[in-house]
Amino acid sequence: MARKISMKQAINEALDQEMARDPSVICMGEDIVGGAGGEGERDAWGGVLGVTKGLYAKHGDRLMDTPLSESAYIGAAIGAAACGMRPVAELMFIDFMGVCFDQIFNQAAKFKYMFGGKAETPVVIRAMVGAGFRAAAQHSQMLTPLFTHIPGIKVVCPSTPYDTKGLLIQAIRDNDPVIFCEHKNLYGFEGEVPEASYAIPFGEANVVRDGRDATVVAYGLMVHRALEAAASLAKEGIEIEIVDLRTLSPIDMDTVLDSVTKTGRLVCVDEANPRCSIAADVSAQVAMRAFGALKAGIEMVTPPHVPVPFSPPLEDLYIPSAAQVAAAVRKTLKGGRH
Amino acid sequence: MAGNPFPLSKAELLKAYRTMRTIREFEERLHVDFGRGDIPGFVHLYAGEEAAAAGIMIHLGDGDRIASTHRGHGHCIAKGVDVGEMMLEIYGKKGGSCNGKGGSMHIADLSKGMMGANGILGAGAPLVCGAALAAKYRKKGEVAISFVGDGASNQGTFLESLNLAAVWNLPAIFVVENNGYAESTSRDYGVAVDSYVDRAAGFGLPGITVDGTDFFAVYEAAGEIIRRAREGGGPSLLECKMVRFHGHFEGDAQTYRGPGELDDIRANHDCLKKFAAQVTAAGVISADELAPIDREALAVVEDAVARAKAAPLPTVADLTTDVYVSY
Amino acid sequence: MGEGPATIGIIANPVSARDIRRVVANASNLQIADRVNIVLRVLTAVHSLGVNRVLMMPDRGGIRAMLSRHLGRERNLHHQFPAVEFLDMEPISTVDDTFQAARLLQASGVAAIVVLGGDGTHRAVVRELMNGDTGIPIAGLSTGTNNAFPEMRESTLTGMAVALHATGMIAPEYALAPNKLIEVSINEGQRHDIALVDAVISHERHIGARALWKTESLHSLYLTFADPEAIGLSAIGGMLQPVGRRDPGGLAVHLADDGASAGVLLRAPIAPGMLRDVPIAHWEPMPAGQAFTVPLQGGVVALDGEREMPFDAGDRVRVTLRENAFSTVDVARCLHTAAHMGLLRHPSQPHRRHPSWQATRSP
Amino acid sequence: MSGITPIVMPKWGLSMQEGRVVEWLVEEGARIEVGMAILEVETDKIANAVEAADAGTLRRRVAAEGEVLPVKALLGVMAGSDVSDAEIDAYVAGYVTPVADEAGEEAAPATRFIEVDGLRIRYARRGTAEGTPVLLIHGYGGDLDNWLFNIDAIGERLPVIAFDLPGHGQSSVAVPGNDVAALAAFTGRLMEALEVGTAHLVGHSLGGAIACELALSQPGRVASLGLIASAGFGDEIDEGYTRGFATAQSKRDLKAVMEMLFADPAAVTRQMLDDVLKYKRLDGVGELLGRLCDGLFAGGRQQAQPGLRLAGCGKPVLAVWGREDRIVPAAHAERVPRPATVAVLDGAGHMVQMEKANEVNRLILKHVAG
Repeated sequence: MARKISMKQAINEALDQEMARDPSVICMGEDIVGGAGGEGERDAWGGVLGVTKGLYAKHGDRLMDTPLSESAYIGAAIGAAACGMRPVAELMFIDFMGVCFDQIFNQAAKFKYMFGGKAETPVVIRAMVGAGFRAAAQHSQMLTPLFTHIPGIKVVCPSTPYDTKGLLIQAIRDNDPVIFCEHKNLYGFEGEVPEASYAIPFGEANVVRDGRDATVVAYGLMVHRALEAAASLAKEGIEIEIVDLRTLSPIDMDTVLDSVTKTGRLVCVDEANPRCSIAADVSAQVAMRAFGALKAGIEMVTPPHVPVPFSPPLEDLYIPSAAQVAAAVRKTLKGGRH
Repeated sequence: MAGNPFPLSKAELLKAYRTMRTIREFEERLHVDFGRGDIPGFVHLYAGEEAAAAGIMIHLGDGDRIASTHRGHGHCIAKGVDVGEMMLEIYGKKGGSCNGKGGSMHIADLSKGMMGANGILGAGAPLVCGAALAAKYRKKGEVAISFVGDGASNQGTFLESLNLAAVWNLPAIFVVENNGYAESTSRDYGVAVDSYVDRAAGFGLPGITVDGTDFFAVYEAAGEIIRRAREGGGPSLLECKMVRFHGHFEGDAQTYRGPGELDDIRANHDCLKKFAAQVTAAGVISADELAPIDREALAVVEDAVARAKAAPLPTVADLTTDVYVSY
Repeated sequence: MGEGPATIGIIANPVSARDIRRVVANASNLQIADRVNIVLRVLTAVHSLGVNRVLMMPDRGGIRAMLSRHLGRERNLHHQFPAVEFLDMEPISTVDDTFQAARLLQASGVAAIVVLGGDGTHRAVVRELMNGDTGIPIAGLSTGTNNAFPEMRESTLTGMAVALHATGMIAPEYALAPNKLIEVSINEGQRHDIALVDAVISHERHIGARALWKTESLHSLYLTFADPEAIGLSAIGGMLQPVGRRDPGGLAVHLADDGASAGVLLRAPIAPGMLRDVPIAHWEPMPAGQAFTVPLQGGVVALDGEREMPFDAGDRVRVTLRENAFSTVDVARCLHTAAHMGLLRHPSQPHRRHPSWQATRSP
Repeated sequence: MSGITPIVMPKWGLSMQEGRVVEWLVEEGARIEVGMAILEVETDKIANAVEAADAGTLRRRVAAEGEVLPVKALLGVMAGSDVSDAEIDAYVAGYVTPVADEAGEEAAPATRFIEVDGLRIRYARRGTAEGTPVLLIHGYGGDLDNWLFNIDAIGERLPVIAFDLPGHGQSSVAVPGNDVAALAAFTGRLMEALEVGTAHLVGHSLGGAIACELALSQPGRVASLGLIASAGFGDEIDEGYTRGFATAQSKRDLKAVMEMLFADPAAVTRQMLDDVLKYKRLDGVGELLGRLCDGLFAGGRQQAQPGLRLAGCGKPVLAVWGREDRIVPAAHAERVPRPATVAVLDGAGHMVQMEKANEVNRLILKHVAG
């Protein structure tokens, strides 16, 4: 009990338990085992950051290394899903989505609707998201809004090891295609995770902190930035309520609206670029559906609308900080109609 | 005439003919109805190419999967998708194969192993790798076949899939339906090496080129390729050289064709005529035995059209079903 | 010849070596790019030795398109080639293309036809040439599955030999060699065809994917020559009783229904990558001009490896060997003659990198 | 510093590490009697009043409202009028929150596991070393944390054992049967495994019915019965709760169900919901609760009423209800066979042991003291 593991271990455990539970679960991706075809160690890598390390020993050929061929293997995962398997494909970095996007948004996302409800595509595509790794513009993006724009795809971005395990298990059991976004800066983040298997339903935001003064909506790493901001704001007597969206499609607007109705103020924090972002989407929904409850203008905290820069000081400036979140909260508290 | 020289029984030959004739009647009727403005959207007709669909699909069961192209009606019919439901779908009606949500370019019936016509050229190849992977795990000897046109064979998805199928030794088969034109662009312009067998060879896959207008040539080559895949021999490619009776899509005036080309195609390269000539010449089936099939195929299509025209349209209630809807 | 521009024809089959034997027996596939390279080497060779015009069969199989692109590039690089003209015909991607091309080349009076293909392609060219009776020789390059008829040779050398003949540098009596063929006639010429290497009678009665590779269906073989070094069904004869390409007469081999009734069980390389035990009943010489009647009630005649002529019970199938039926360029003899006569020696001309050769009549 | 009595942050339950001072309920200078609510403290699980253990005068509020402080931190000072303000200042200044003491207590894990009949059962032992132990049995869907306000208070006098029933809390997701008799038999075997001969059984809701059944079937194991909002005294039970608890998937649905447990719905905190959801999401729990619900409460009726057979069992019986119990009606208190001590407490619902922890603890301690 009260066992603490990292988010990385939580992913590994979720995959392990689901593969043990359901023989139709298979994993594929570039180097998810590592060392295929070489003369050295098999399971040499277990994924580029070692997330799947050790699973090969337990589940053997149900983990398949793929050629560097994202269109083909992501498409193959989708095709296998349409034929009764539950594949979990790892795309390494979400930035690589560009080369296999057709398979995701024209194929996986559409099958169920386009075929009149007669097809299911229970595929999970895991990908690392987020900046902070000094990995520059093509390995650091938070592309979640690209996927939330597309009906038929579910999009998940957890912030804790507990949520990660439960949401990944749900993603595997879910009959829709799921883009599972893993923030690479949270891989080492530890938290209490039950050893037993459990699923967290999609579309249920998590209120991670109660507060009366303002609502901060965030997901992924930004939840932690919001918590940091909350600690400093509390010293000023400002209590913010933090809503961790957890799943971006489906999105739990009810919890957001309940909170805004209580606090009257909203700050949306998003690591995605601001245009048409999750923050913009939530802001629009709240403005539309809870305008009467708002006591001040909505604030958004996002990176600037630029690619992720490489140089460390620039990248640090790019990622929304706790100070920016706190400043936005103070701003919304100063403004207002009441 | 003593005996049947073909590797199929008379009943199988009649079935193959019925399949091809049904496709032909279906497509020719769509050609007319589309011209009259009865059908919404785009349709791409398979007429002229029937021997490939029939010659390949006759080897398959419902557990074998196929992924089709935008020109998918023939594949659907040959794979056993209900003609009436297909017509409803093409007319955008309730009760269609996809309840009116897919249309001509997206007819699918997974219960028949038909993974969908596809509006994205070359998209079926990776899906078929997945279907073949699933078949490999199931260990029931099932295969999966990707159909692709000569144009879409230039897509990266197709080429990547040849590689993936080869390295995973999948029971996957790639059929290139080479009708000579990618939309209006000749393969001479758009394909650097106009040989799909060569492309397969580049990935270490065996490939065969057959006359796609000859049912028996397709039948035999496909039979060997499919048997090989079922027994663990891995992927292969089959190029069917064929002809397209109609334009890329309905409404295409086909001004890119040479003079007399279409007349020659219809006169000398009609796979149904060839089939009929072969089986009657061999004395296995008489013209009198084929005629009722022609009438029945026509009747089936006419009935499907009548039902499709009379069927109700989807309603607003159907707009938001069959997909999860967030907020 | 020798007066005016020397012209040759090329028929390059884009779909030879594409049949079902790729799948059943790991047969090779010669890629279009390689076929185009072979043609380019022939073009280079014939141009170097004075041929400045080449007529080519157009195709819809990729050779014309790629060759045109490559010639454009080569010209950009200032490499020298003869004028290449594609015949005025609309290719339809069947054997009819080869027939039509051979007909047009014959009419245009080319000095020789270089053929890229296997036994089947060469058969088609010769069949058409037989109709015209112009005596135009062919020079074969192996790009097929079974290549018993065309020799395995570097195409540059074949091109040189063709040019030596076409420009008249070597006279026909030295440059050309006579060849045998087998005539097949059904119902006294009602249907008629030829084979360059083998006419094989099979119990199968449909054409299907054309290639013949199932030995259990074989009934009998009629061979113009039987070379133990050859691949294909003629290898059965080659392993029983070799008969040379230039030897008089051919060989008829009759197969037994099964191993039990066979006099001999012969293991032979009947296709690339495929050795089979063939039950042999008996074999006999096939003198020229003597018709053999096929004693089978219904089947198919495969000509040079491909099922071509189905026949029913009651059809009368007769097979006859003909000698001196058509000419081929004898590449080995041409090159040896050129060496012996010093035909390729010339005075040093440092200011001209590509001497244009004047045709020189050979002794 | 004679005459100075500290008021400290209480430790409610096994996992409490800190609490937030919500509101002072007594002015400085006011006279305080034993049992009087002095201030309200909120943990991440629940809010409750800190009651006076001793009588005296509140001389100093040390903790400010809203302040978050660790367990045993100084909240206030009681003293007689003979103690000067300077002495109190010095006391406050010199007070050190006893972390060392806590560390010693935490050195042993708060809970342990034991395997019984192939099931892994979580339990906690607290309290004194000597005396007849008190065995706390929670109800349907609950776990040992249901006793968080009771376990340490009872432990002041006697050894206490609390456990998670099979299929509950962190015990194995499996049950020995879907009826009261099977659960009672299992509880008996658990006592044997824990080497507990005879115990005072204190059961809440379903746990009460289990205790009754055990007292009837294995009277030797039972010293006395403490029955809190107990099942087993009639067939009424709120099916909206029993079924709703089994089926609720979302926090929203669960909140509505959980609020039925308390007289004051505000007692249901976010953390409480999160904890219950964590349990309910474990693979198999939803189905298990459904089966248990079908077995125990088929047709929305309690299937076993062992309490009605207690007459003449010879065991001392204490029965406590919250008057606003919406799950098992407080009217069932009247059906408890006499002789018995019966109390119906105002301002409390089904979770009376949480909502009126101090009163319930006093009743239990008096009951077990005989």
